[in-house]
Amino acid sequence: MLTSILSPMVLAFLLGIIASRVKSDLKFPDSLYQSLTIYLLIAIGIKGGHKLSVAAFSEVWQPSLAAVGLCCTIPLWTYWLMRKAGKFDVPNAAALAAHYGSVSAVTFSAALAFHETLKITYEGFMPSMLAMMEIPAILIGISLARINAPSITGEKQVPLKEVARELLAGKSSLLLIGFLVIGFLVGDSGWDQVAPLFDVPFKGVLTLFLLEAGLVAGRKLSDLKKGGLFLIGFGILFPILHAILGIYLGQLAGLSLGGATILGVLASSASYIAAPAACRVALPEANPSYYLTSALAITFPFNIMLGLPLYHEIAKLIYHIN
Amino acid sequence: MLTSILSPMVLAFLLGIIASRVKSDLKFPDSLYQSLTIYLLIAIGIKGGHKLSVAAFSEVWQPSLAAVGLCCTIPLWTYWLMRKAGKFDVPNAAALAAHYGSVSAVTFSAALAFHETLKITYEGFMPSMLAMMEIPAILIGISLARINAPSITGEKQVPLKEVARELLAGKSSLLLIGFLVIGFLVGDSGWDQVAPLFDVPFKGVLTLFLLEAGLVAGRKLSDLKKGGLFLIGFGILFPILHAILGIYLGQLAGLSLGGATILGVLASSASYIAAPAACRVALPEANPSYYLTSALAITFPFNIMLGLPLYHEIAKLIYHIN
Amino acid sequence: MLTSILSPMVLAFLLGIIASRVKSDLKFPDSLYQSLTIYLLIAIGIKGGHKLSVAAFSEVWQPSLAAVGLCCTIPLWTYWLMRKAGKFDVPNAAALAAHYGSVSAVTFSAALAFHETLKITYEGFMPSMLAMMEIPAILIGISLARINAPSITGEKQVPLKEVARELLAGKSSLLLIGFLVIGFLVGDSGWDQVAPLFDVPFKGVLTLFLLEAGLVAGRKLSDLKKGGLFLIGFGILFPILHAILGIYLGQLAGLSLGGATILGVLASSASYIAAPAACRVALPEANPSYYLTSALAITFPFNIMLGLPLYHEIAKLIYHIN
Amino acid sequence: MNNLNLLTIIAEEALAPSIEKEIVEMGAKGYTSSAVSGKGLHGLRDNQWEGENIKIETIVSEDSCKKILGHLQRKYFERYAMIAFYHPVQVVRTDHFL
Amino acid sequence: MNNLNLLTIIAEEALAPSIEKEIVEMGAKGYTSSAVSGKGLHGLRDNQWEGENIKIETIVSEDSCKKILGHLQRKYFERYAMIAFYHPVQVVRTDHFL
Amino acid sequence: MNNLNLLTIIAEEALAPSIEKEIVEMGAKGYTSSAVSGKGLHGLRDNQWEGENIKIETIVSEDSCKKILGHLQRKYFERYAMIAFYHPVQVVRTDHFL
Ligand SMILES: Nc1ncnc2c1ncn2[C@@H]1O[C@H](COP(=O)(O)O)[C@@H](O)[C@H]1O
Ligand SMILES: Nc1ncnc2c1ncn2[C@@H]1O[C@H](COP(=O)(O)O)[C@@H](O)[C@H]1O
Ligand SMILES: Nc1ncnc2c1ncn2[C@@H]1O[C@H](COP(=O)(O)O)[C@@H](O)[C@H]1O
Ligand code: NA
Ligand code: NA
Ligand code: NA
Repeated sequence: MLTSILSPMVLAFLLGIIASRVKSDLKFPDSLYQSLTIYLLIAIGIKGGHKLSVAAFSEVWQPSLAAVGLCCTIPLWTYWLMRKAGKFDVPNAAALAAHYGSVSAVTFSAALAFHETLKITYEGFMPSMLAMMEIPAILIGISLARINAPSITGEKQVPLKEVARELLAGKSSLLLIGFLVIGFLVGDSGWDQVAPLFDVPFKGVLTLFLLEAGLVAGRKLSDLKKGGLFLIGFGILFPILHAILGIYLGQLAGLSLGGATILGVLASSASYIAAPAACRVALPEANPSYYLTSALAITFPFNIMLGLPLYHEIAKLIYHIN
Repeated sequence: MLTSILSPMVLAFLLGIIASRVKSDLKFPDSLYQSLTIYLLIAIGIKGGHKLSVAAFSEVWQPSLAAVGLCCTIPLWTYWLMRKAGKFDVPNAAALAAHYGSVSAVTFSAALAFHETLKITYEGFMPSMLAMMEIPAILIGISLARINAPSITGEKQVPLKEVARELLAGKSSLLLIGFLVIGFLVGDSGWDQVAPLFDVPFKGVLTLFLLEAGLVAGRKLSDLKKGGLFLIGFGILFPILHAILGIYLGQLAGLSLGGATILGVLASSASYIAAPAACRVALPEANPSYYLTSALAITFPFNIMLGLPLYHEIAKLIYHIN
Repeated sequence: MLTSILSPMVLAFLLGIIASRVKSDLKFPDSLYQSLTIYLLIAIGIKGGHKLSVAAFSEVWQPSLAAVGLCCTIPLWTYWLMRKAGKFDVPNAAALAAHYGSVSAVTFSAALAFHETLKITYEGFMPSMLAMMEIPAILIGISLARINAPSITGEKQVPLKEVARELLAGKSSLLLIGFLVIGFLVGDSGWDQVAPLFDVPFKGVLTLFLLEAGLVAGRKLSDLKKGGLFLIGFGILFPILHAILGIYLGQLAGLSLGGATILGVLASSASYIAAPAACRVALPEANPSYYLTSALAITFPFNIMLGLPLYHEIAKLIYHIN
Repeated sequence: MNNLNLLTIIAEEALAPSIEKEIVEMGAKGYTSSAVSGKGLHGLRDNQWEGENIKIETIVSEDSCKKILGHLQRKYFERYAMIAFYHPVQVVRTDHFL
Repeated sequence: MNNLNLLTIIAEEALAPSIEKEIVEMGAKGYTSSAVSGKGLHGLRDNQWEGENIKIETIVSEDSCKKILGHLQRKYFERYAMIAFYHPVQVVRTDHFL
Repeated sequence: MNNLNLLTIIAEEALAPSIEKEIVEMGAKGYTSSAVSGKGLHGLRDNQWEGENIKIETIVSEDSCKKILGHLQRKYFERYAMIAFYHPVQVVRTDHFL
């Protein structure tokens, strides 16, 4: 527990929140943020691909099914709940569904770091789960909006095929999938060439990125009231629910304790790179101070600070380990 | 001596000066400069905090007193001298006092590198001295201007409380202090996670930063005449004086030869990140081509090229070592 | 062969091409591109200088002659061929001569990586060849345009002396030559201080840079038709010719198999950092979609993917090794 | 005769590619773009997480100006963070823009 | 009736937060900011060491324009590196700016 | 009396140093520059490989404006990717610019 709170990443995130609360002039240049994002996606992808190359297909296909199953169903009930219980309008409910169905590469990285710190092993191919789970939910979320509010039409509406193309060609999935393949192909000698940049300093770069994430999350805190208690409750309870589901499915799919926990983290995490970008274009009617606030200022902090250790305990229960 | 002149950092700084003298189109993008600054401050802070966590309070409090004493008194006589001998007006004298009372994180880093190259040990908690010494002098300098030229009033004047808040929340002290705390808290396991990014390549990054510093210093050289001989003399003699004072106090405070030398370097160094930023806002009447030229184009080059070895020799005298 | 195609660098380049063909929104911030360029030039320079410091003058002077000879003659026959066979006008022929006479630091780096992967030794001072070969050809190319089209005159014309100064003071030669000298001076202790940044992660950074190169090359592909078949043929055959020449001269100059191959790569490579920048200013009449397309979208990809292994085989023939 | 306007469009950065394509189709001979941040009815847009803005400036004839504005209103205005404004300018080579 | 001006303020970048806050208080419905470098009576401002400038553009009514300019003059002009200028512009949705 | 124009020059970024030097020599009291990308008769200029553009804005008297434009036309226009345009602006301290 403490080990995860007192990790440099979490503390850097907290410092970022503090900085923005005390109105610090600390600001990451846009291009640094973009560069760090590119780095993280490449690093996750190439390492995952390298690990995947040494994994047997038999180990991978079941977890993959579980992952796809999760990211295709989560948006459905999320949308339903948002409409019914949350009283959100169609675009906002759909945007939230897209965000929570998709995944957060940074939360994922924090989960890997968490497990490595606790010396808990996990399947090396988990990054491919991350890659698989990113896009489907976003497409489902946007489709839900199209089906339930077909009002806007004609040239105004971005065709779904176009949205799909943009998502697949989008920065995050392109780098993630592209470098999964590269990591898969280059073998050990290739991996050794890039590891000094993409593996060794990874946790340090993640710390830097979380500082920036904290800066933005801190500013979003003031939007919390707009979202209201419901959003806060949702942003904490739903991730827990999804995590339990993910861990359980992970066990069914034959993942190790670590792997299942990480699948749970993926299920519980909400996207804030791919999904917001897609929603701004395809669902402009949705209000960022709902989906971004809940994803970045509620779910993300909860997951990396309390979620990780909590899900780990839950996993131990499910795996009957104490 | 030669080892310090022929260090990659110093040579990169010289190359930067040459580049700007030959009107090279070499320019660091703003965001690279900002990213390097963020990196250096975090790296200094987190390593210092980590070292501090293994130091006993008994070793730290006396040097801390010395450090605070230095940065609170230096601006006083600097201001006095600038007014009397330098014939500077109030704002410019105050700005110079703020700059020379405060400290330079880069000169500090160069001093650490210098000592490590010579295999001279120093107290690991010195970065906390750097953090303590940054802000007080700037506040004192600005207050001096307020007291001695209360002319500007009303909404025009930024309230001193606000200035203090902005300085504490300011990028450099926030990162320095924040990561001192983080480094203090994370322990060895946390440190090992970030060391590959924030410790291992540190000297290389410093080399890069000094190249950029040289580019700017080279351009400021042409402003030297504006400053005149007095400024040049002041920019060299005062740092030496402050260094001797710092080393001497360091010895009294029980620091090792290396630690005392570094305290001397801190005393002699002039700020060119926090102080100029603060003065531009709170002392706009002060002319940058005085304070920035002397800090960046006179004192800084002198310190990293000749100052370090000189102060080291002085320290050996004071410590009766030959 | 496969080892070179399946290297992370080449695959990243291919991914970049794919990304731009599928209209991905992946874009490197300008400042990241500039920062990577600065990094590569410094890294190549300082390492080369360090190696040079341990080399005997007797080994270096003959290869140097060969290098200078190559980069001074290549532009002559390139210009001639472009005018006669290519039917290009004076400015475009001159620009192509400048680009193919000069060298590509990135192709050079890929060649080093290629040899290290195959565990083939090469002379450590090769980067000094790179530095020597960059500028002369550009000056010759521009002079050819001046001589053969003296039309534009008066203040409109940038004086050749000015062009030369700008090239020497230009980012790439200044960093390359400057850090060659620095690397030469700092000795082992200095080198050890910067190696963790400028040597260890080098191949990873190169991978990143090639991803960006692929993004641009992919966009240029659509300009290929403008260039036409002639340009494609030229962009592949001429480099091969130059490579053979370079390898042969390298052998005469007493270089090892690896060194000669790298000299061949230098001869065959076309500049796309220094030369385009110079031509935009000094030869604005030349059309970038000729010189940049052939250098970046034809010759560069050919060299790093097929050229390197091909030149290696050719070298083995010339050196009677099988 | 032919008056030229400098038409400025400030919009959600993600729209840049399509807007740039469309204004050229509608007669603009060129455009100049730069990344900006800002604040408006859609709130603060000053970081990459929430998205920033693109500023697209194009010198066009009055007709093209009207045409482009009409198109922008139909396609984007009511849905996206976006504004547009224009004013007449004197240029050096009028034909360059027509 | 209501003419709109595009008011442009170029100032020491450190002043951005306060200026942006104040112009909104004085009636601006929004603004657009970008980092610029420049040269003027206070000398060259083109690097982060000596500080660069922020360019703040806001479309405002003539009254707000006057009000903001008056405020800037009182609070900043004589002390800081700063200029301001304005000219009338045609906008698409006037109400967006009032 | 003295009308002031805002003269905007958009050109190949490599020309920035010389243009900035020259406009000051021709009477401009200052200028503001920013990096931009764009498209025009010379094609797309939106990446560092092919080069991008600089946008130089200067507030000058009508005479200086004419003088600068004449110079730019003679020295650069026919050879470089470049445009220039201007329009009158109201400023706060006229003398600041003369
Ligand atoms: N009154 C204004 N003056 C200048 N820029 C504005 C103004 N209102 C909006 N903007 C810009 O247009 C973008 C979108 O505006 P809005 O749709 O009102 O949020 C904002 O982020 C600003 O960059
Ligand atoms: N005549 C001018 N034209 C355009 N921008 C100017 C002009 N004068 C000053 N500036 C800008 O305003 C900033 C501050 O001006 P100053 O207070 O004169 O130093 C400068 O750094 C420039 O960015
Ligand atoms: N009609 C236009 N409107 C706005 N900017 C333009 C226009 N035409 C050209 N430009 C800008 O001026 C640069 C050079 O123009 P050109 O010489 O036509 O290629 C382009 O890259 C654009 O940034
Ligand atoms: Na999820
Ligand atoms: Na000091
Ligand atoms: Na060549």
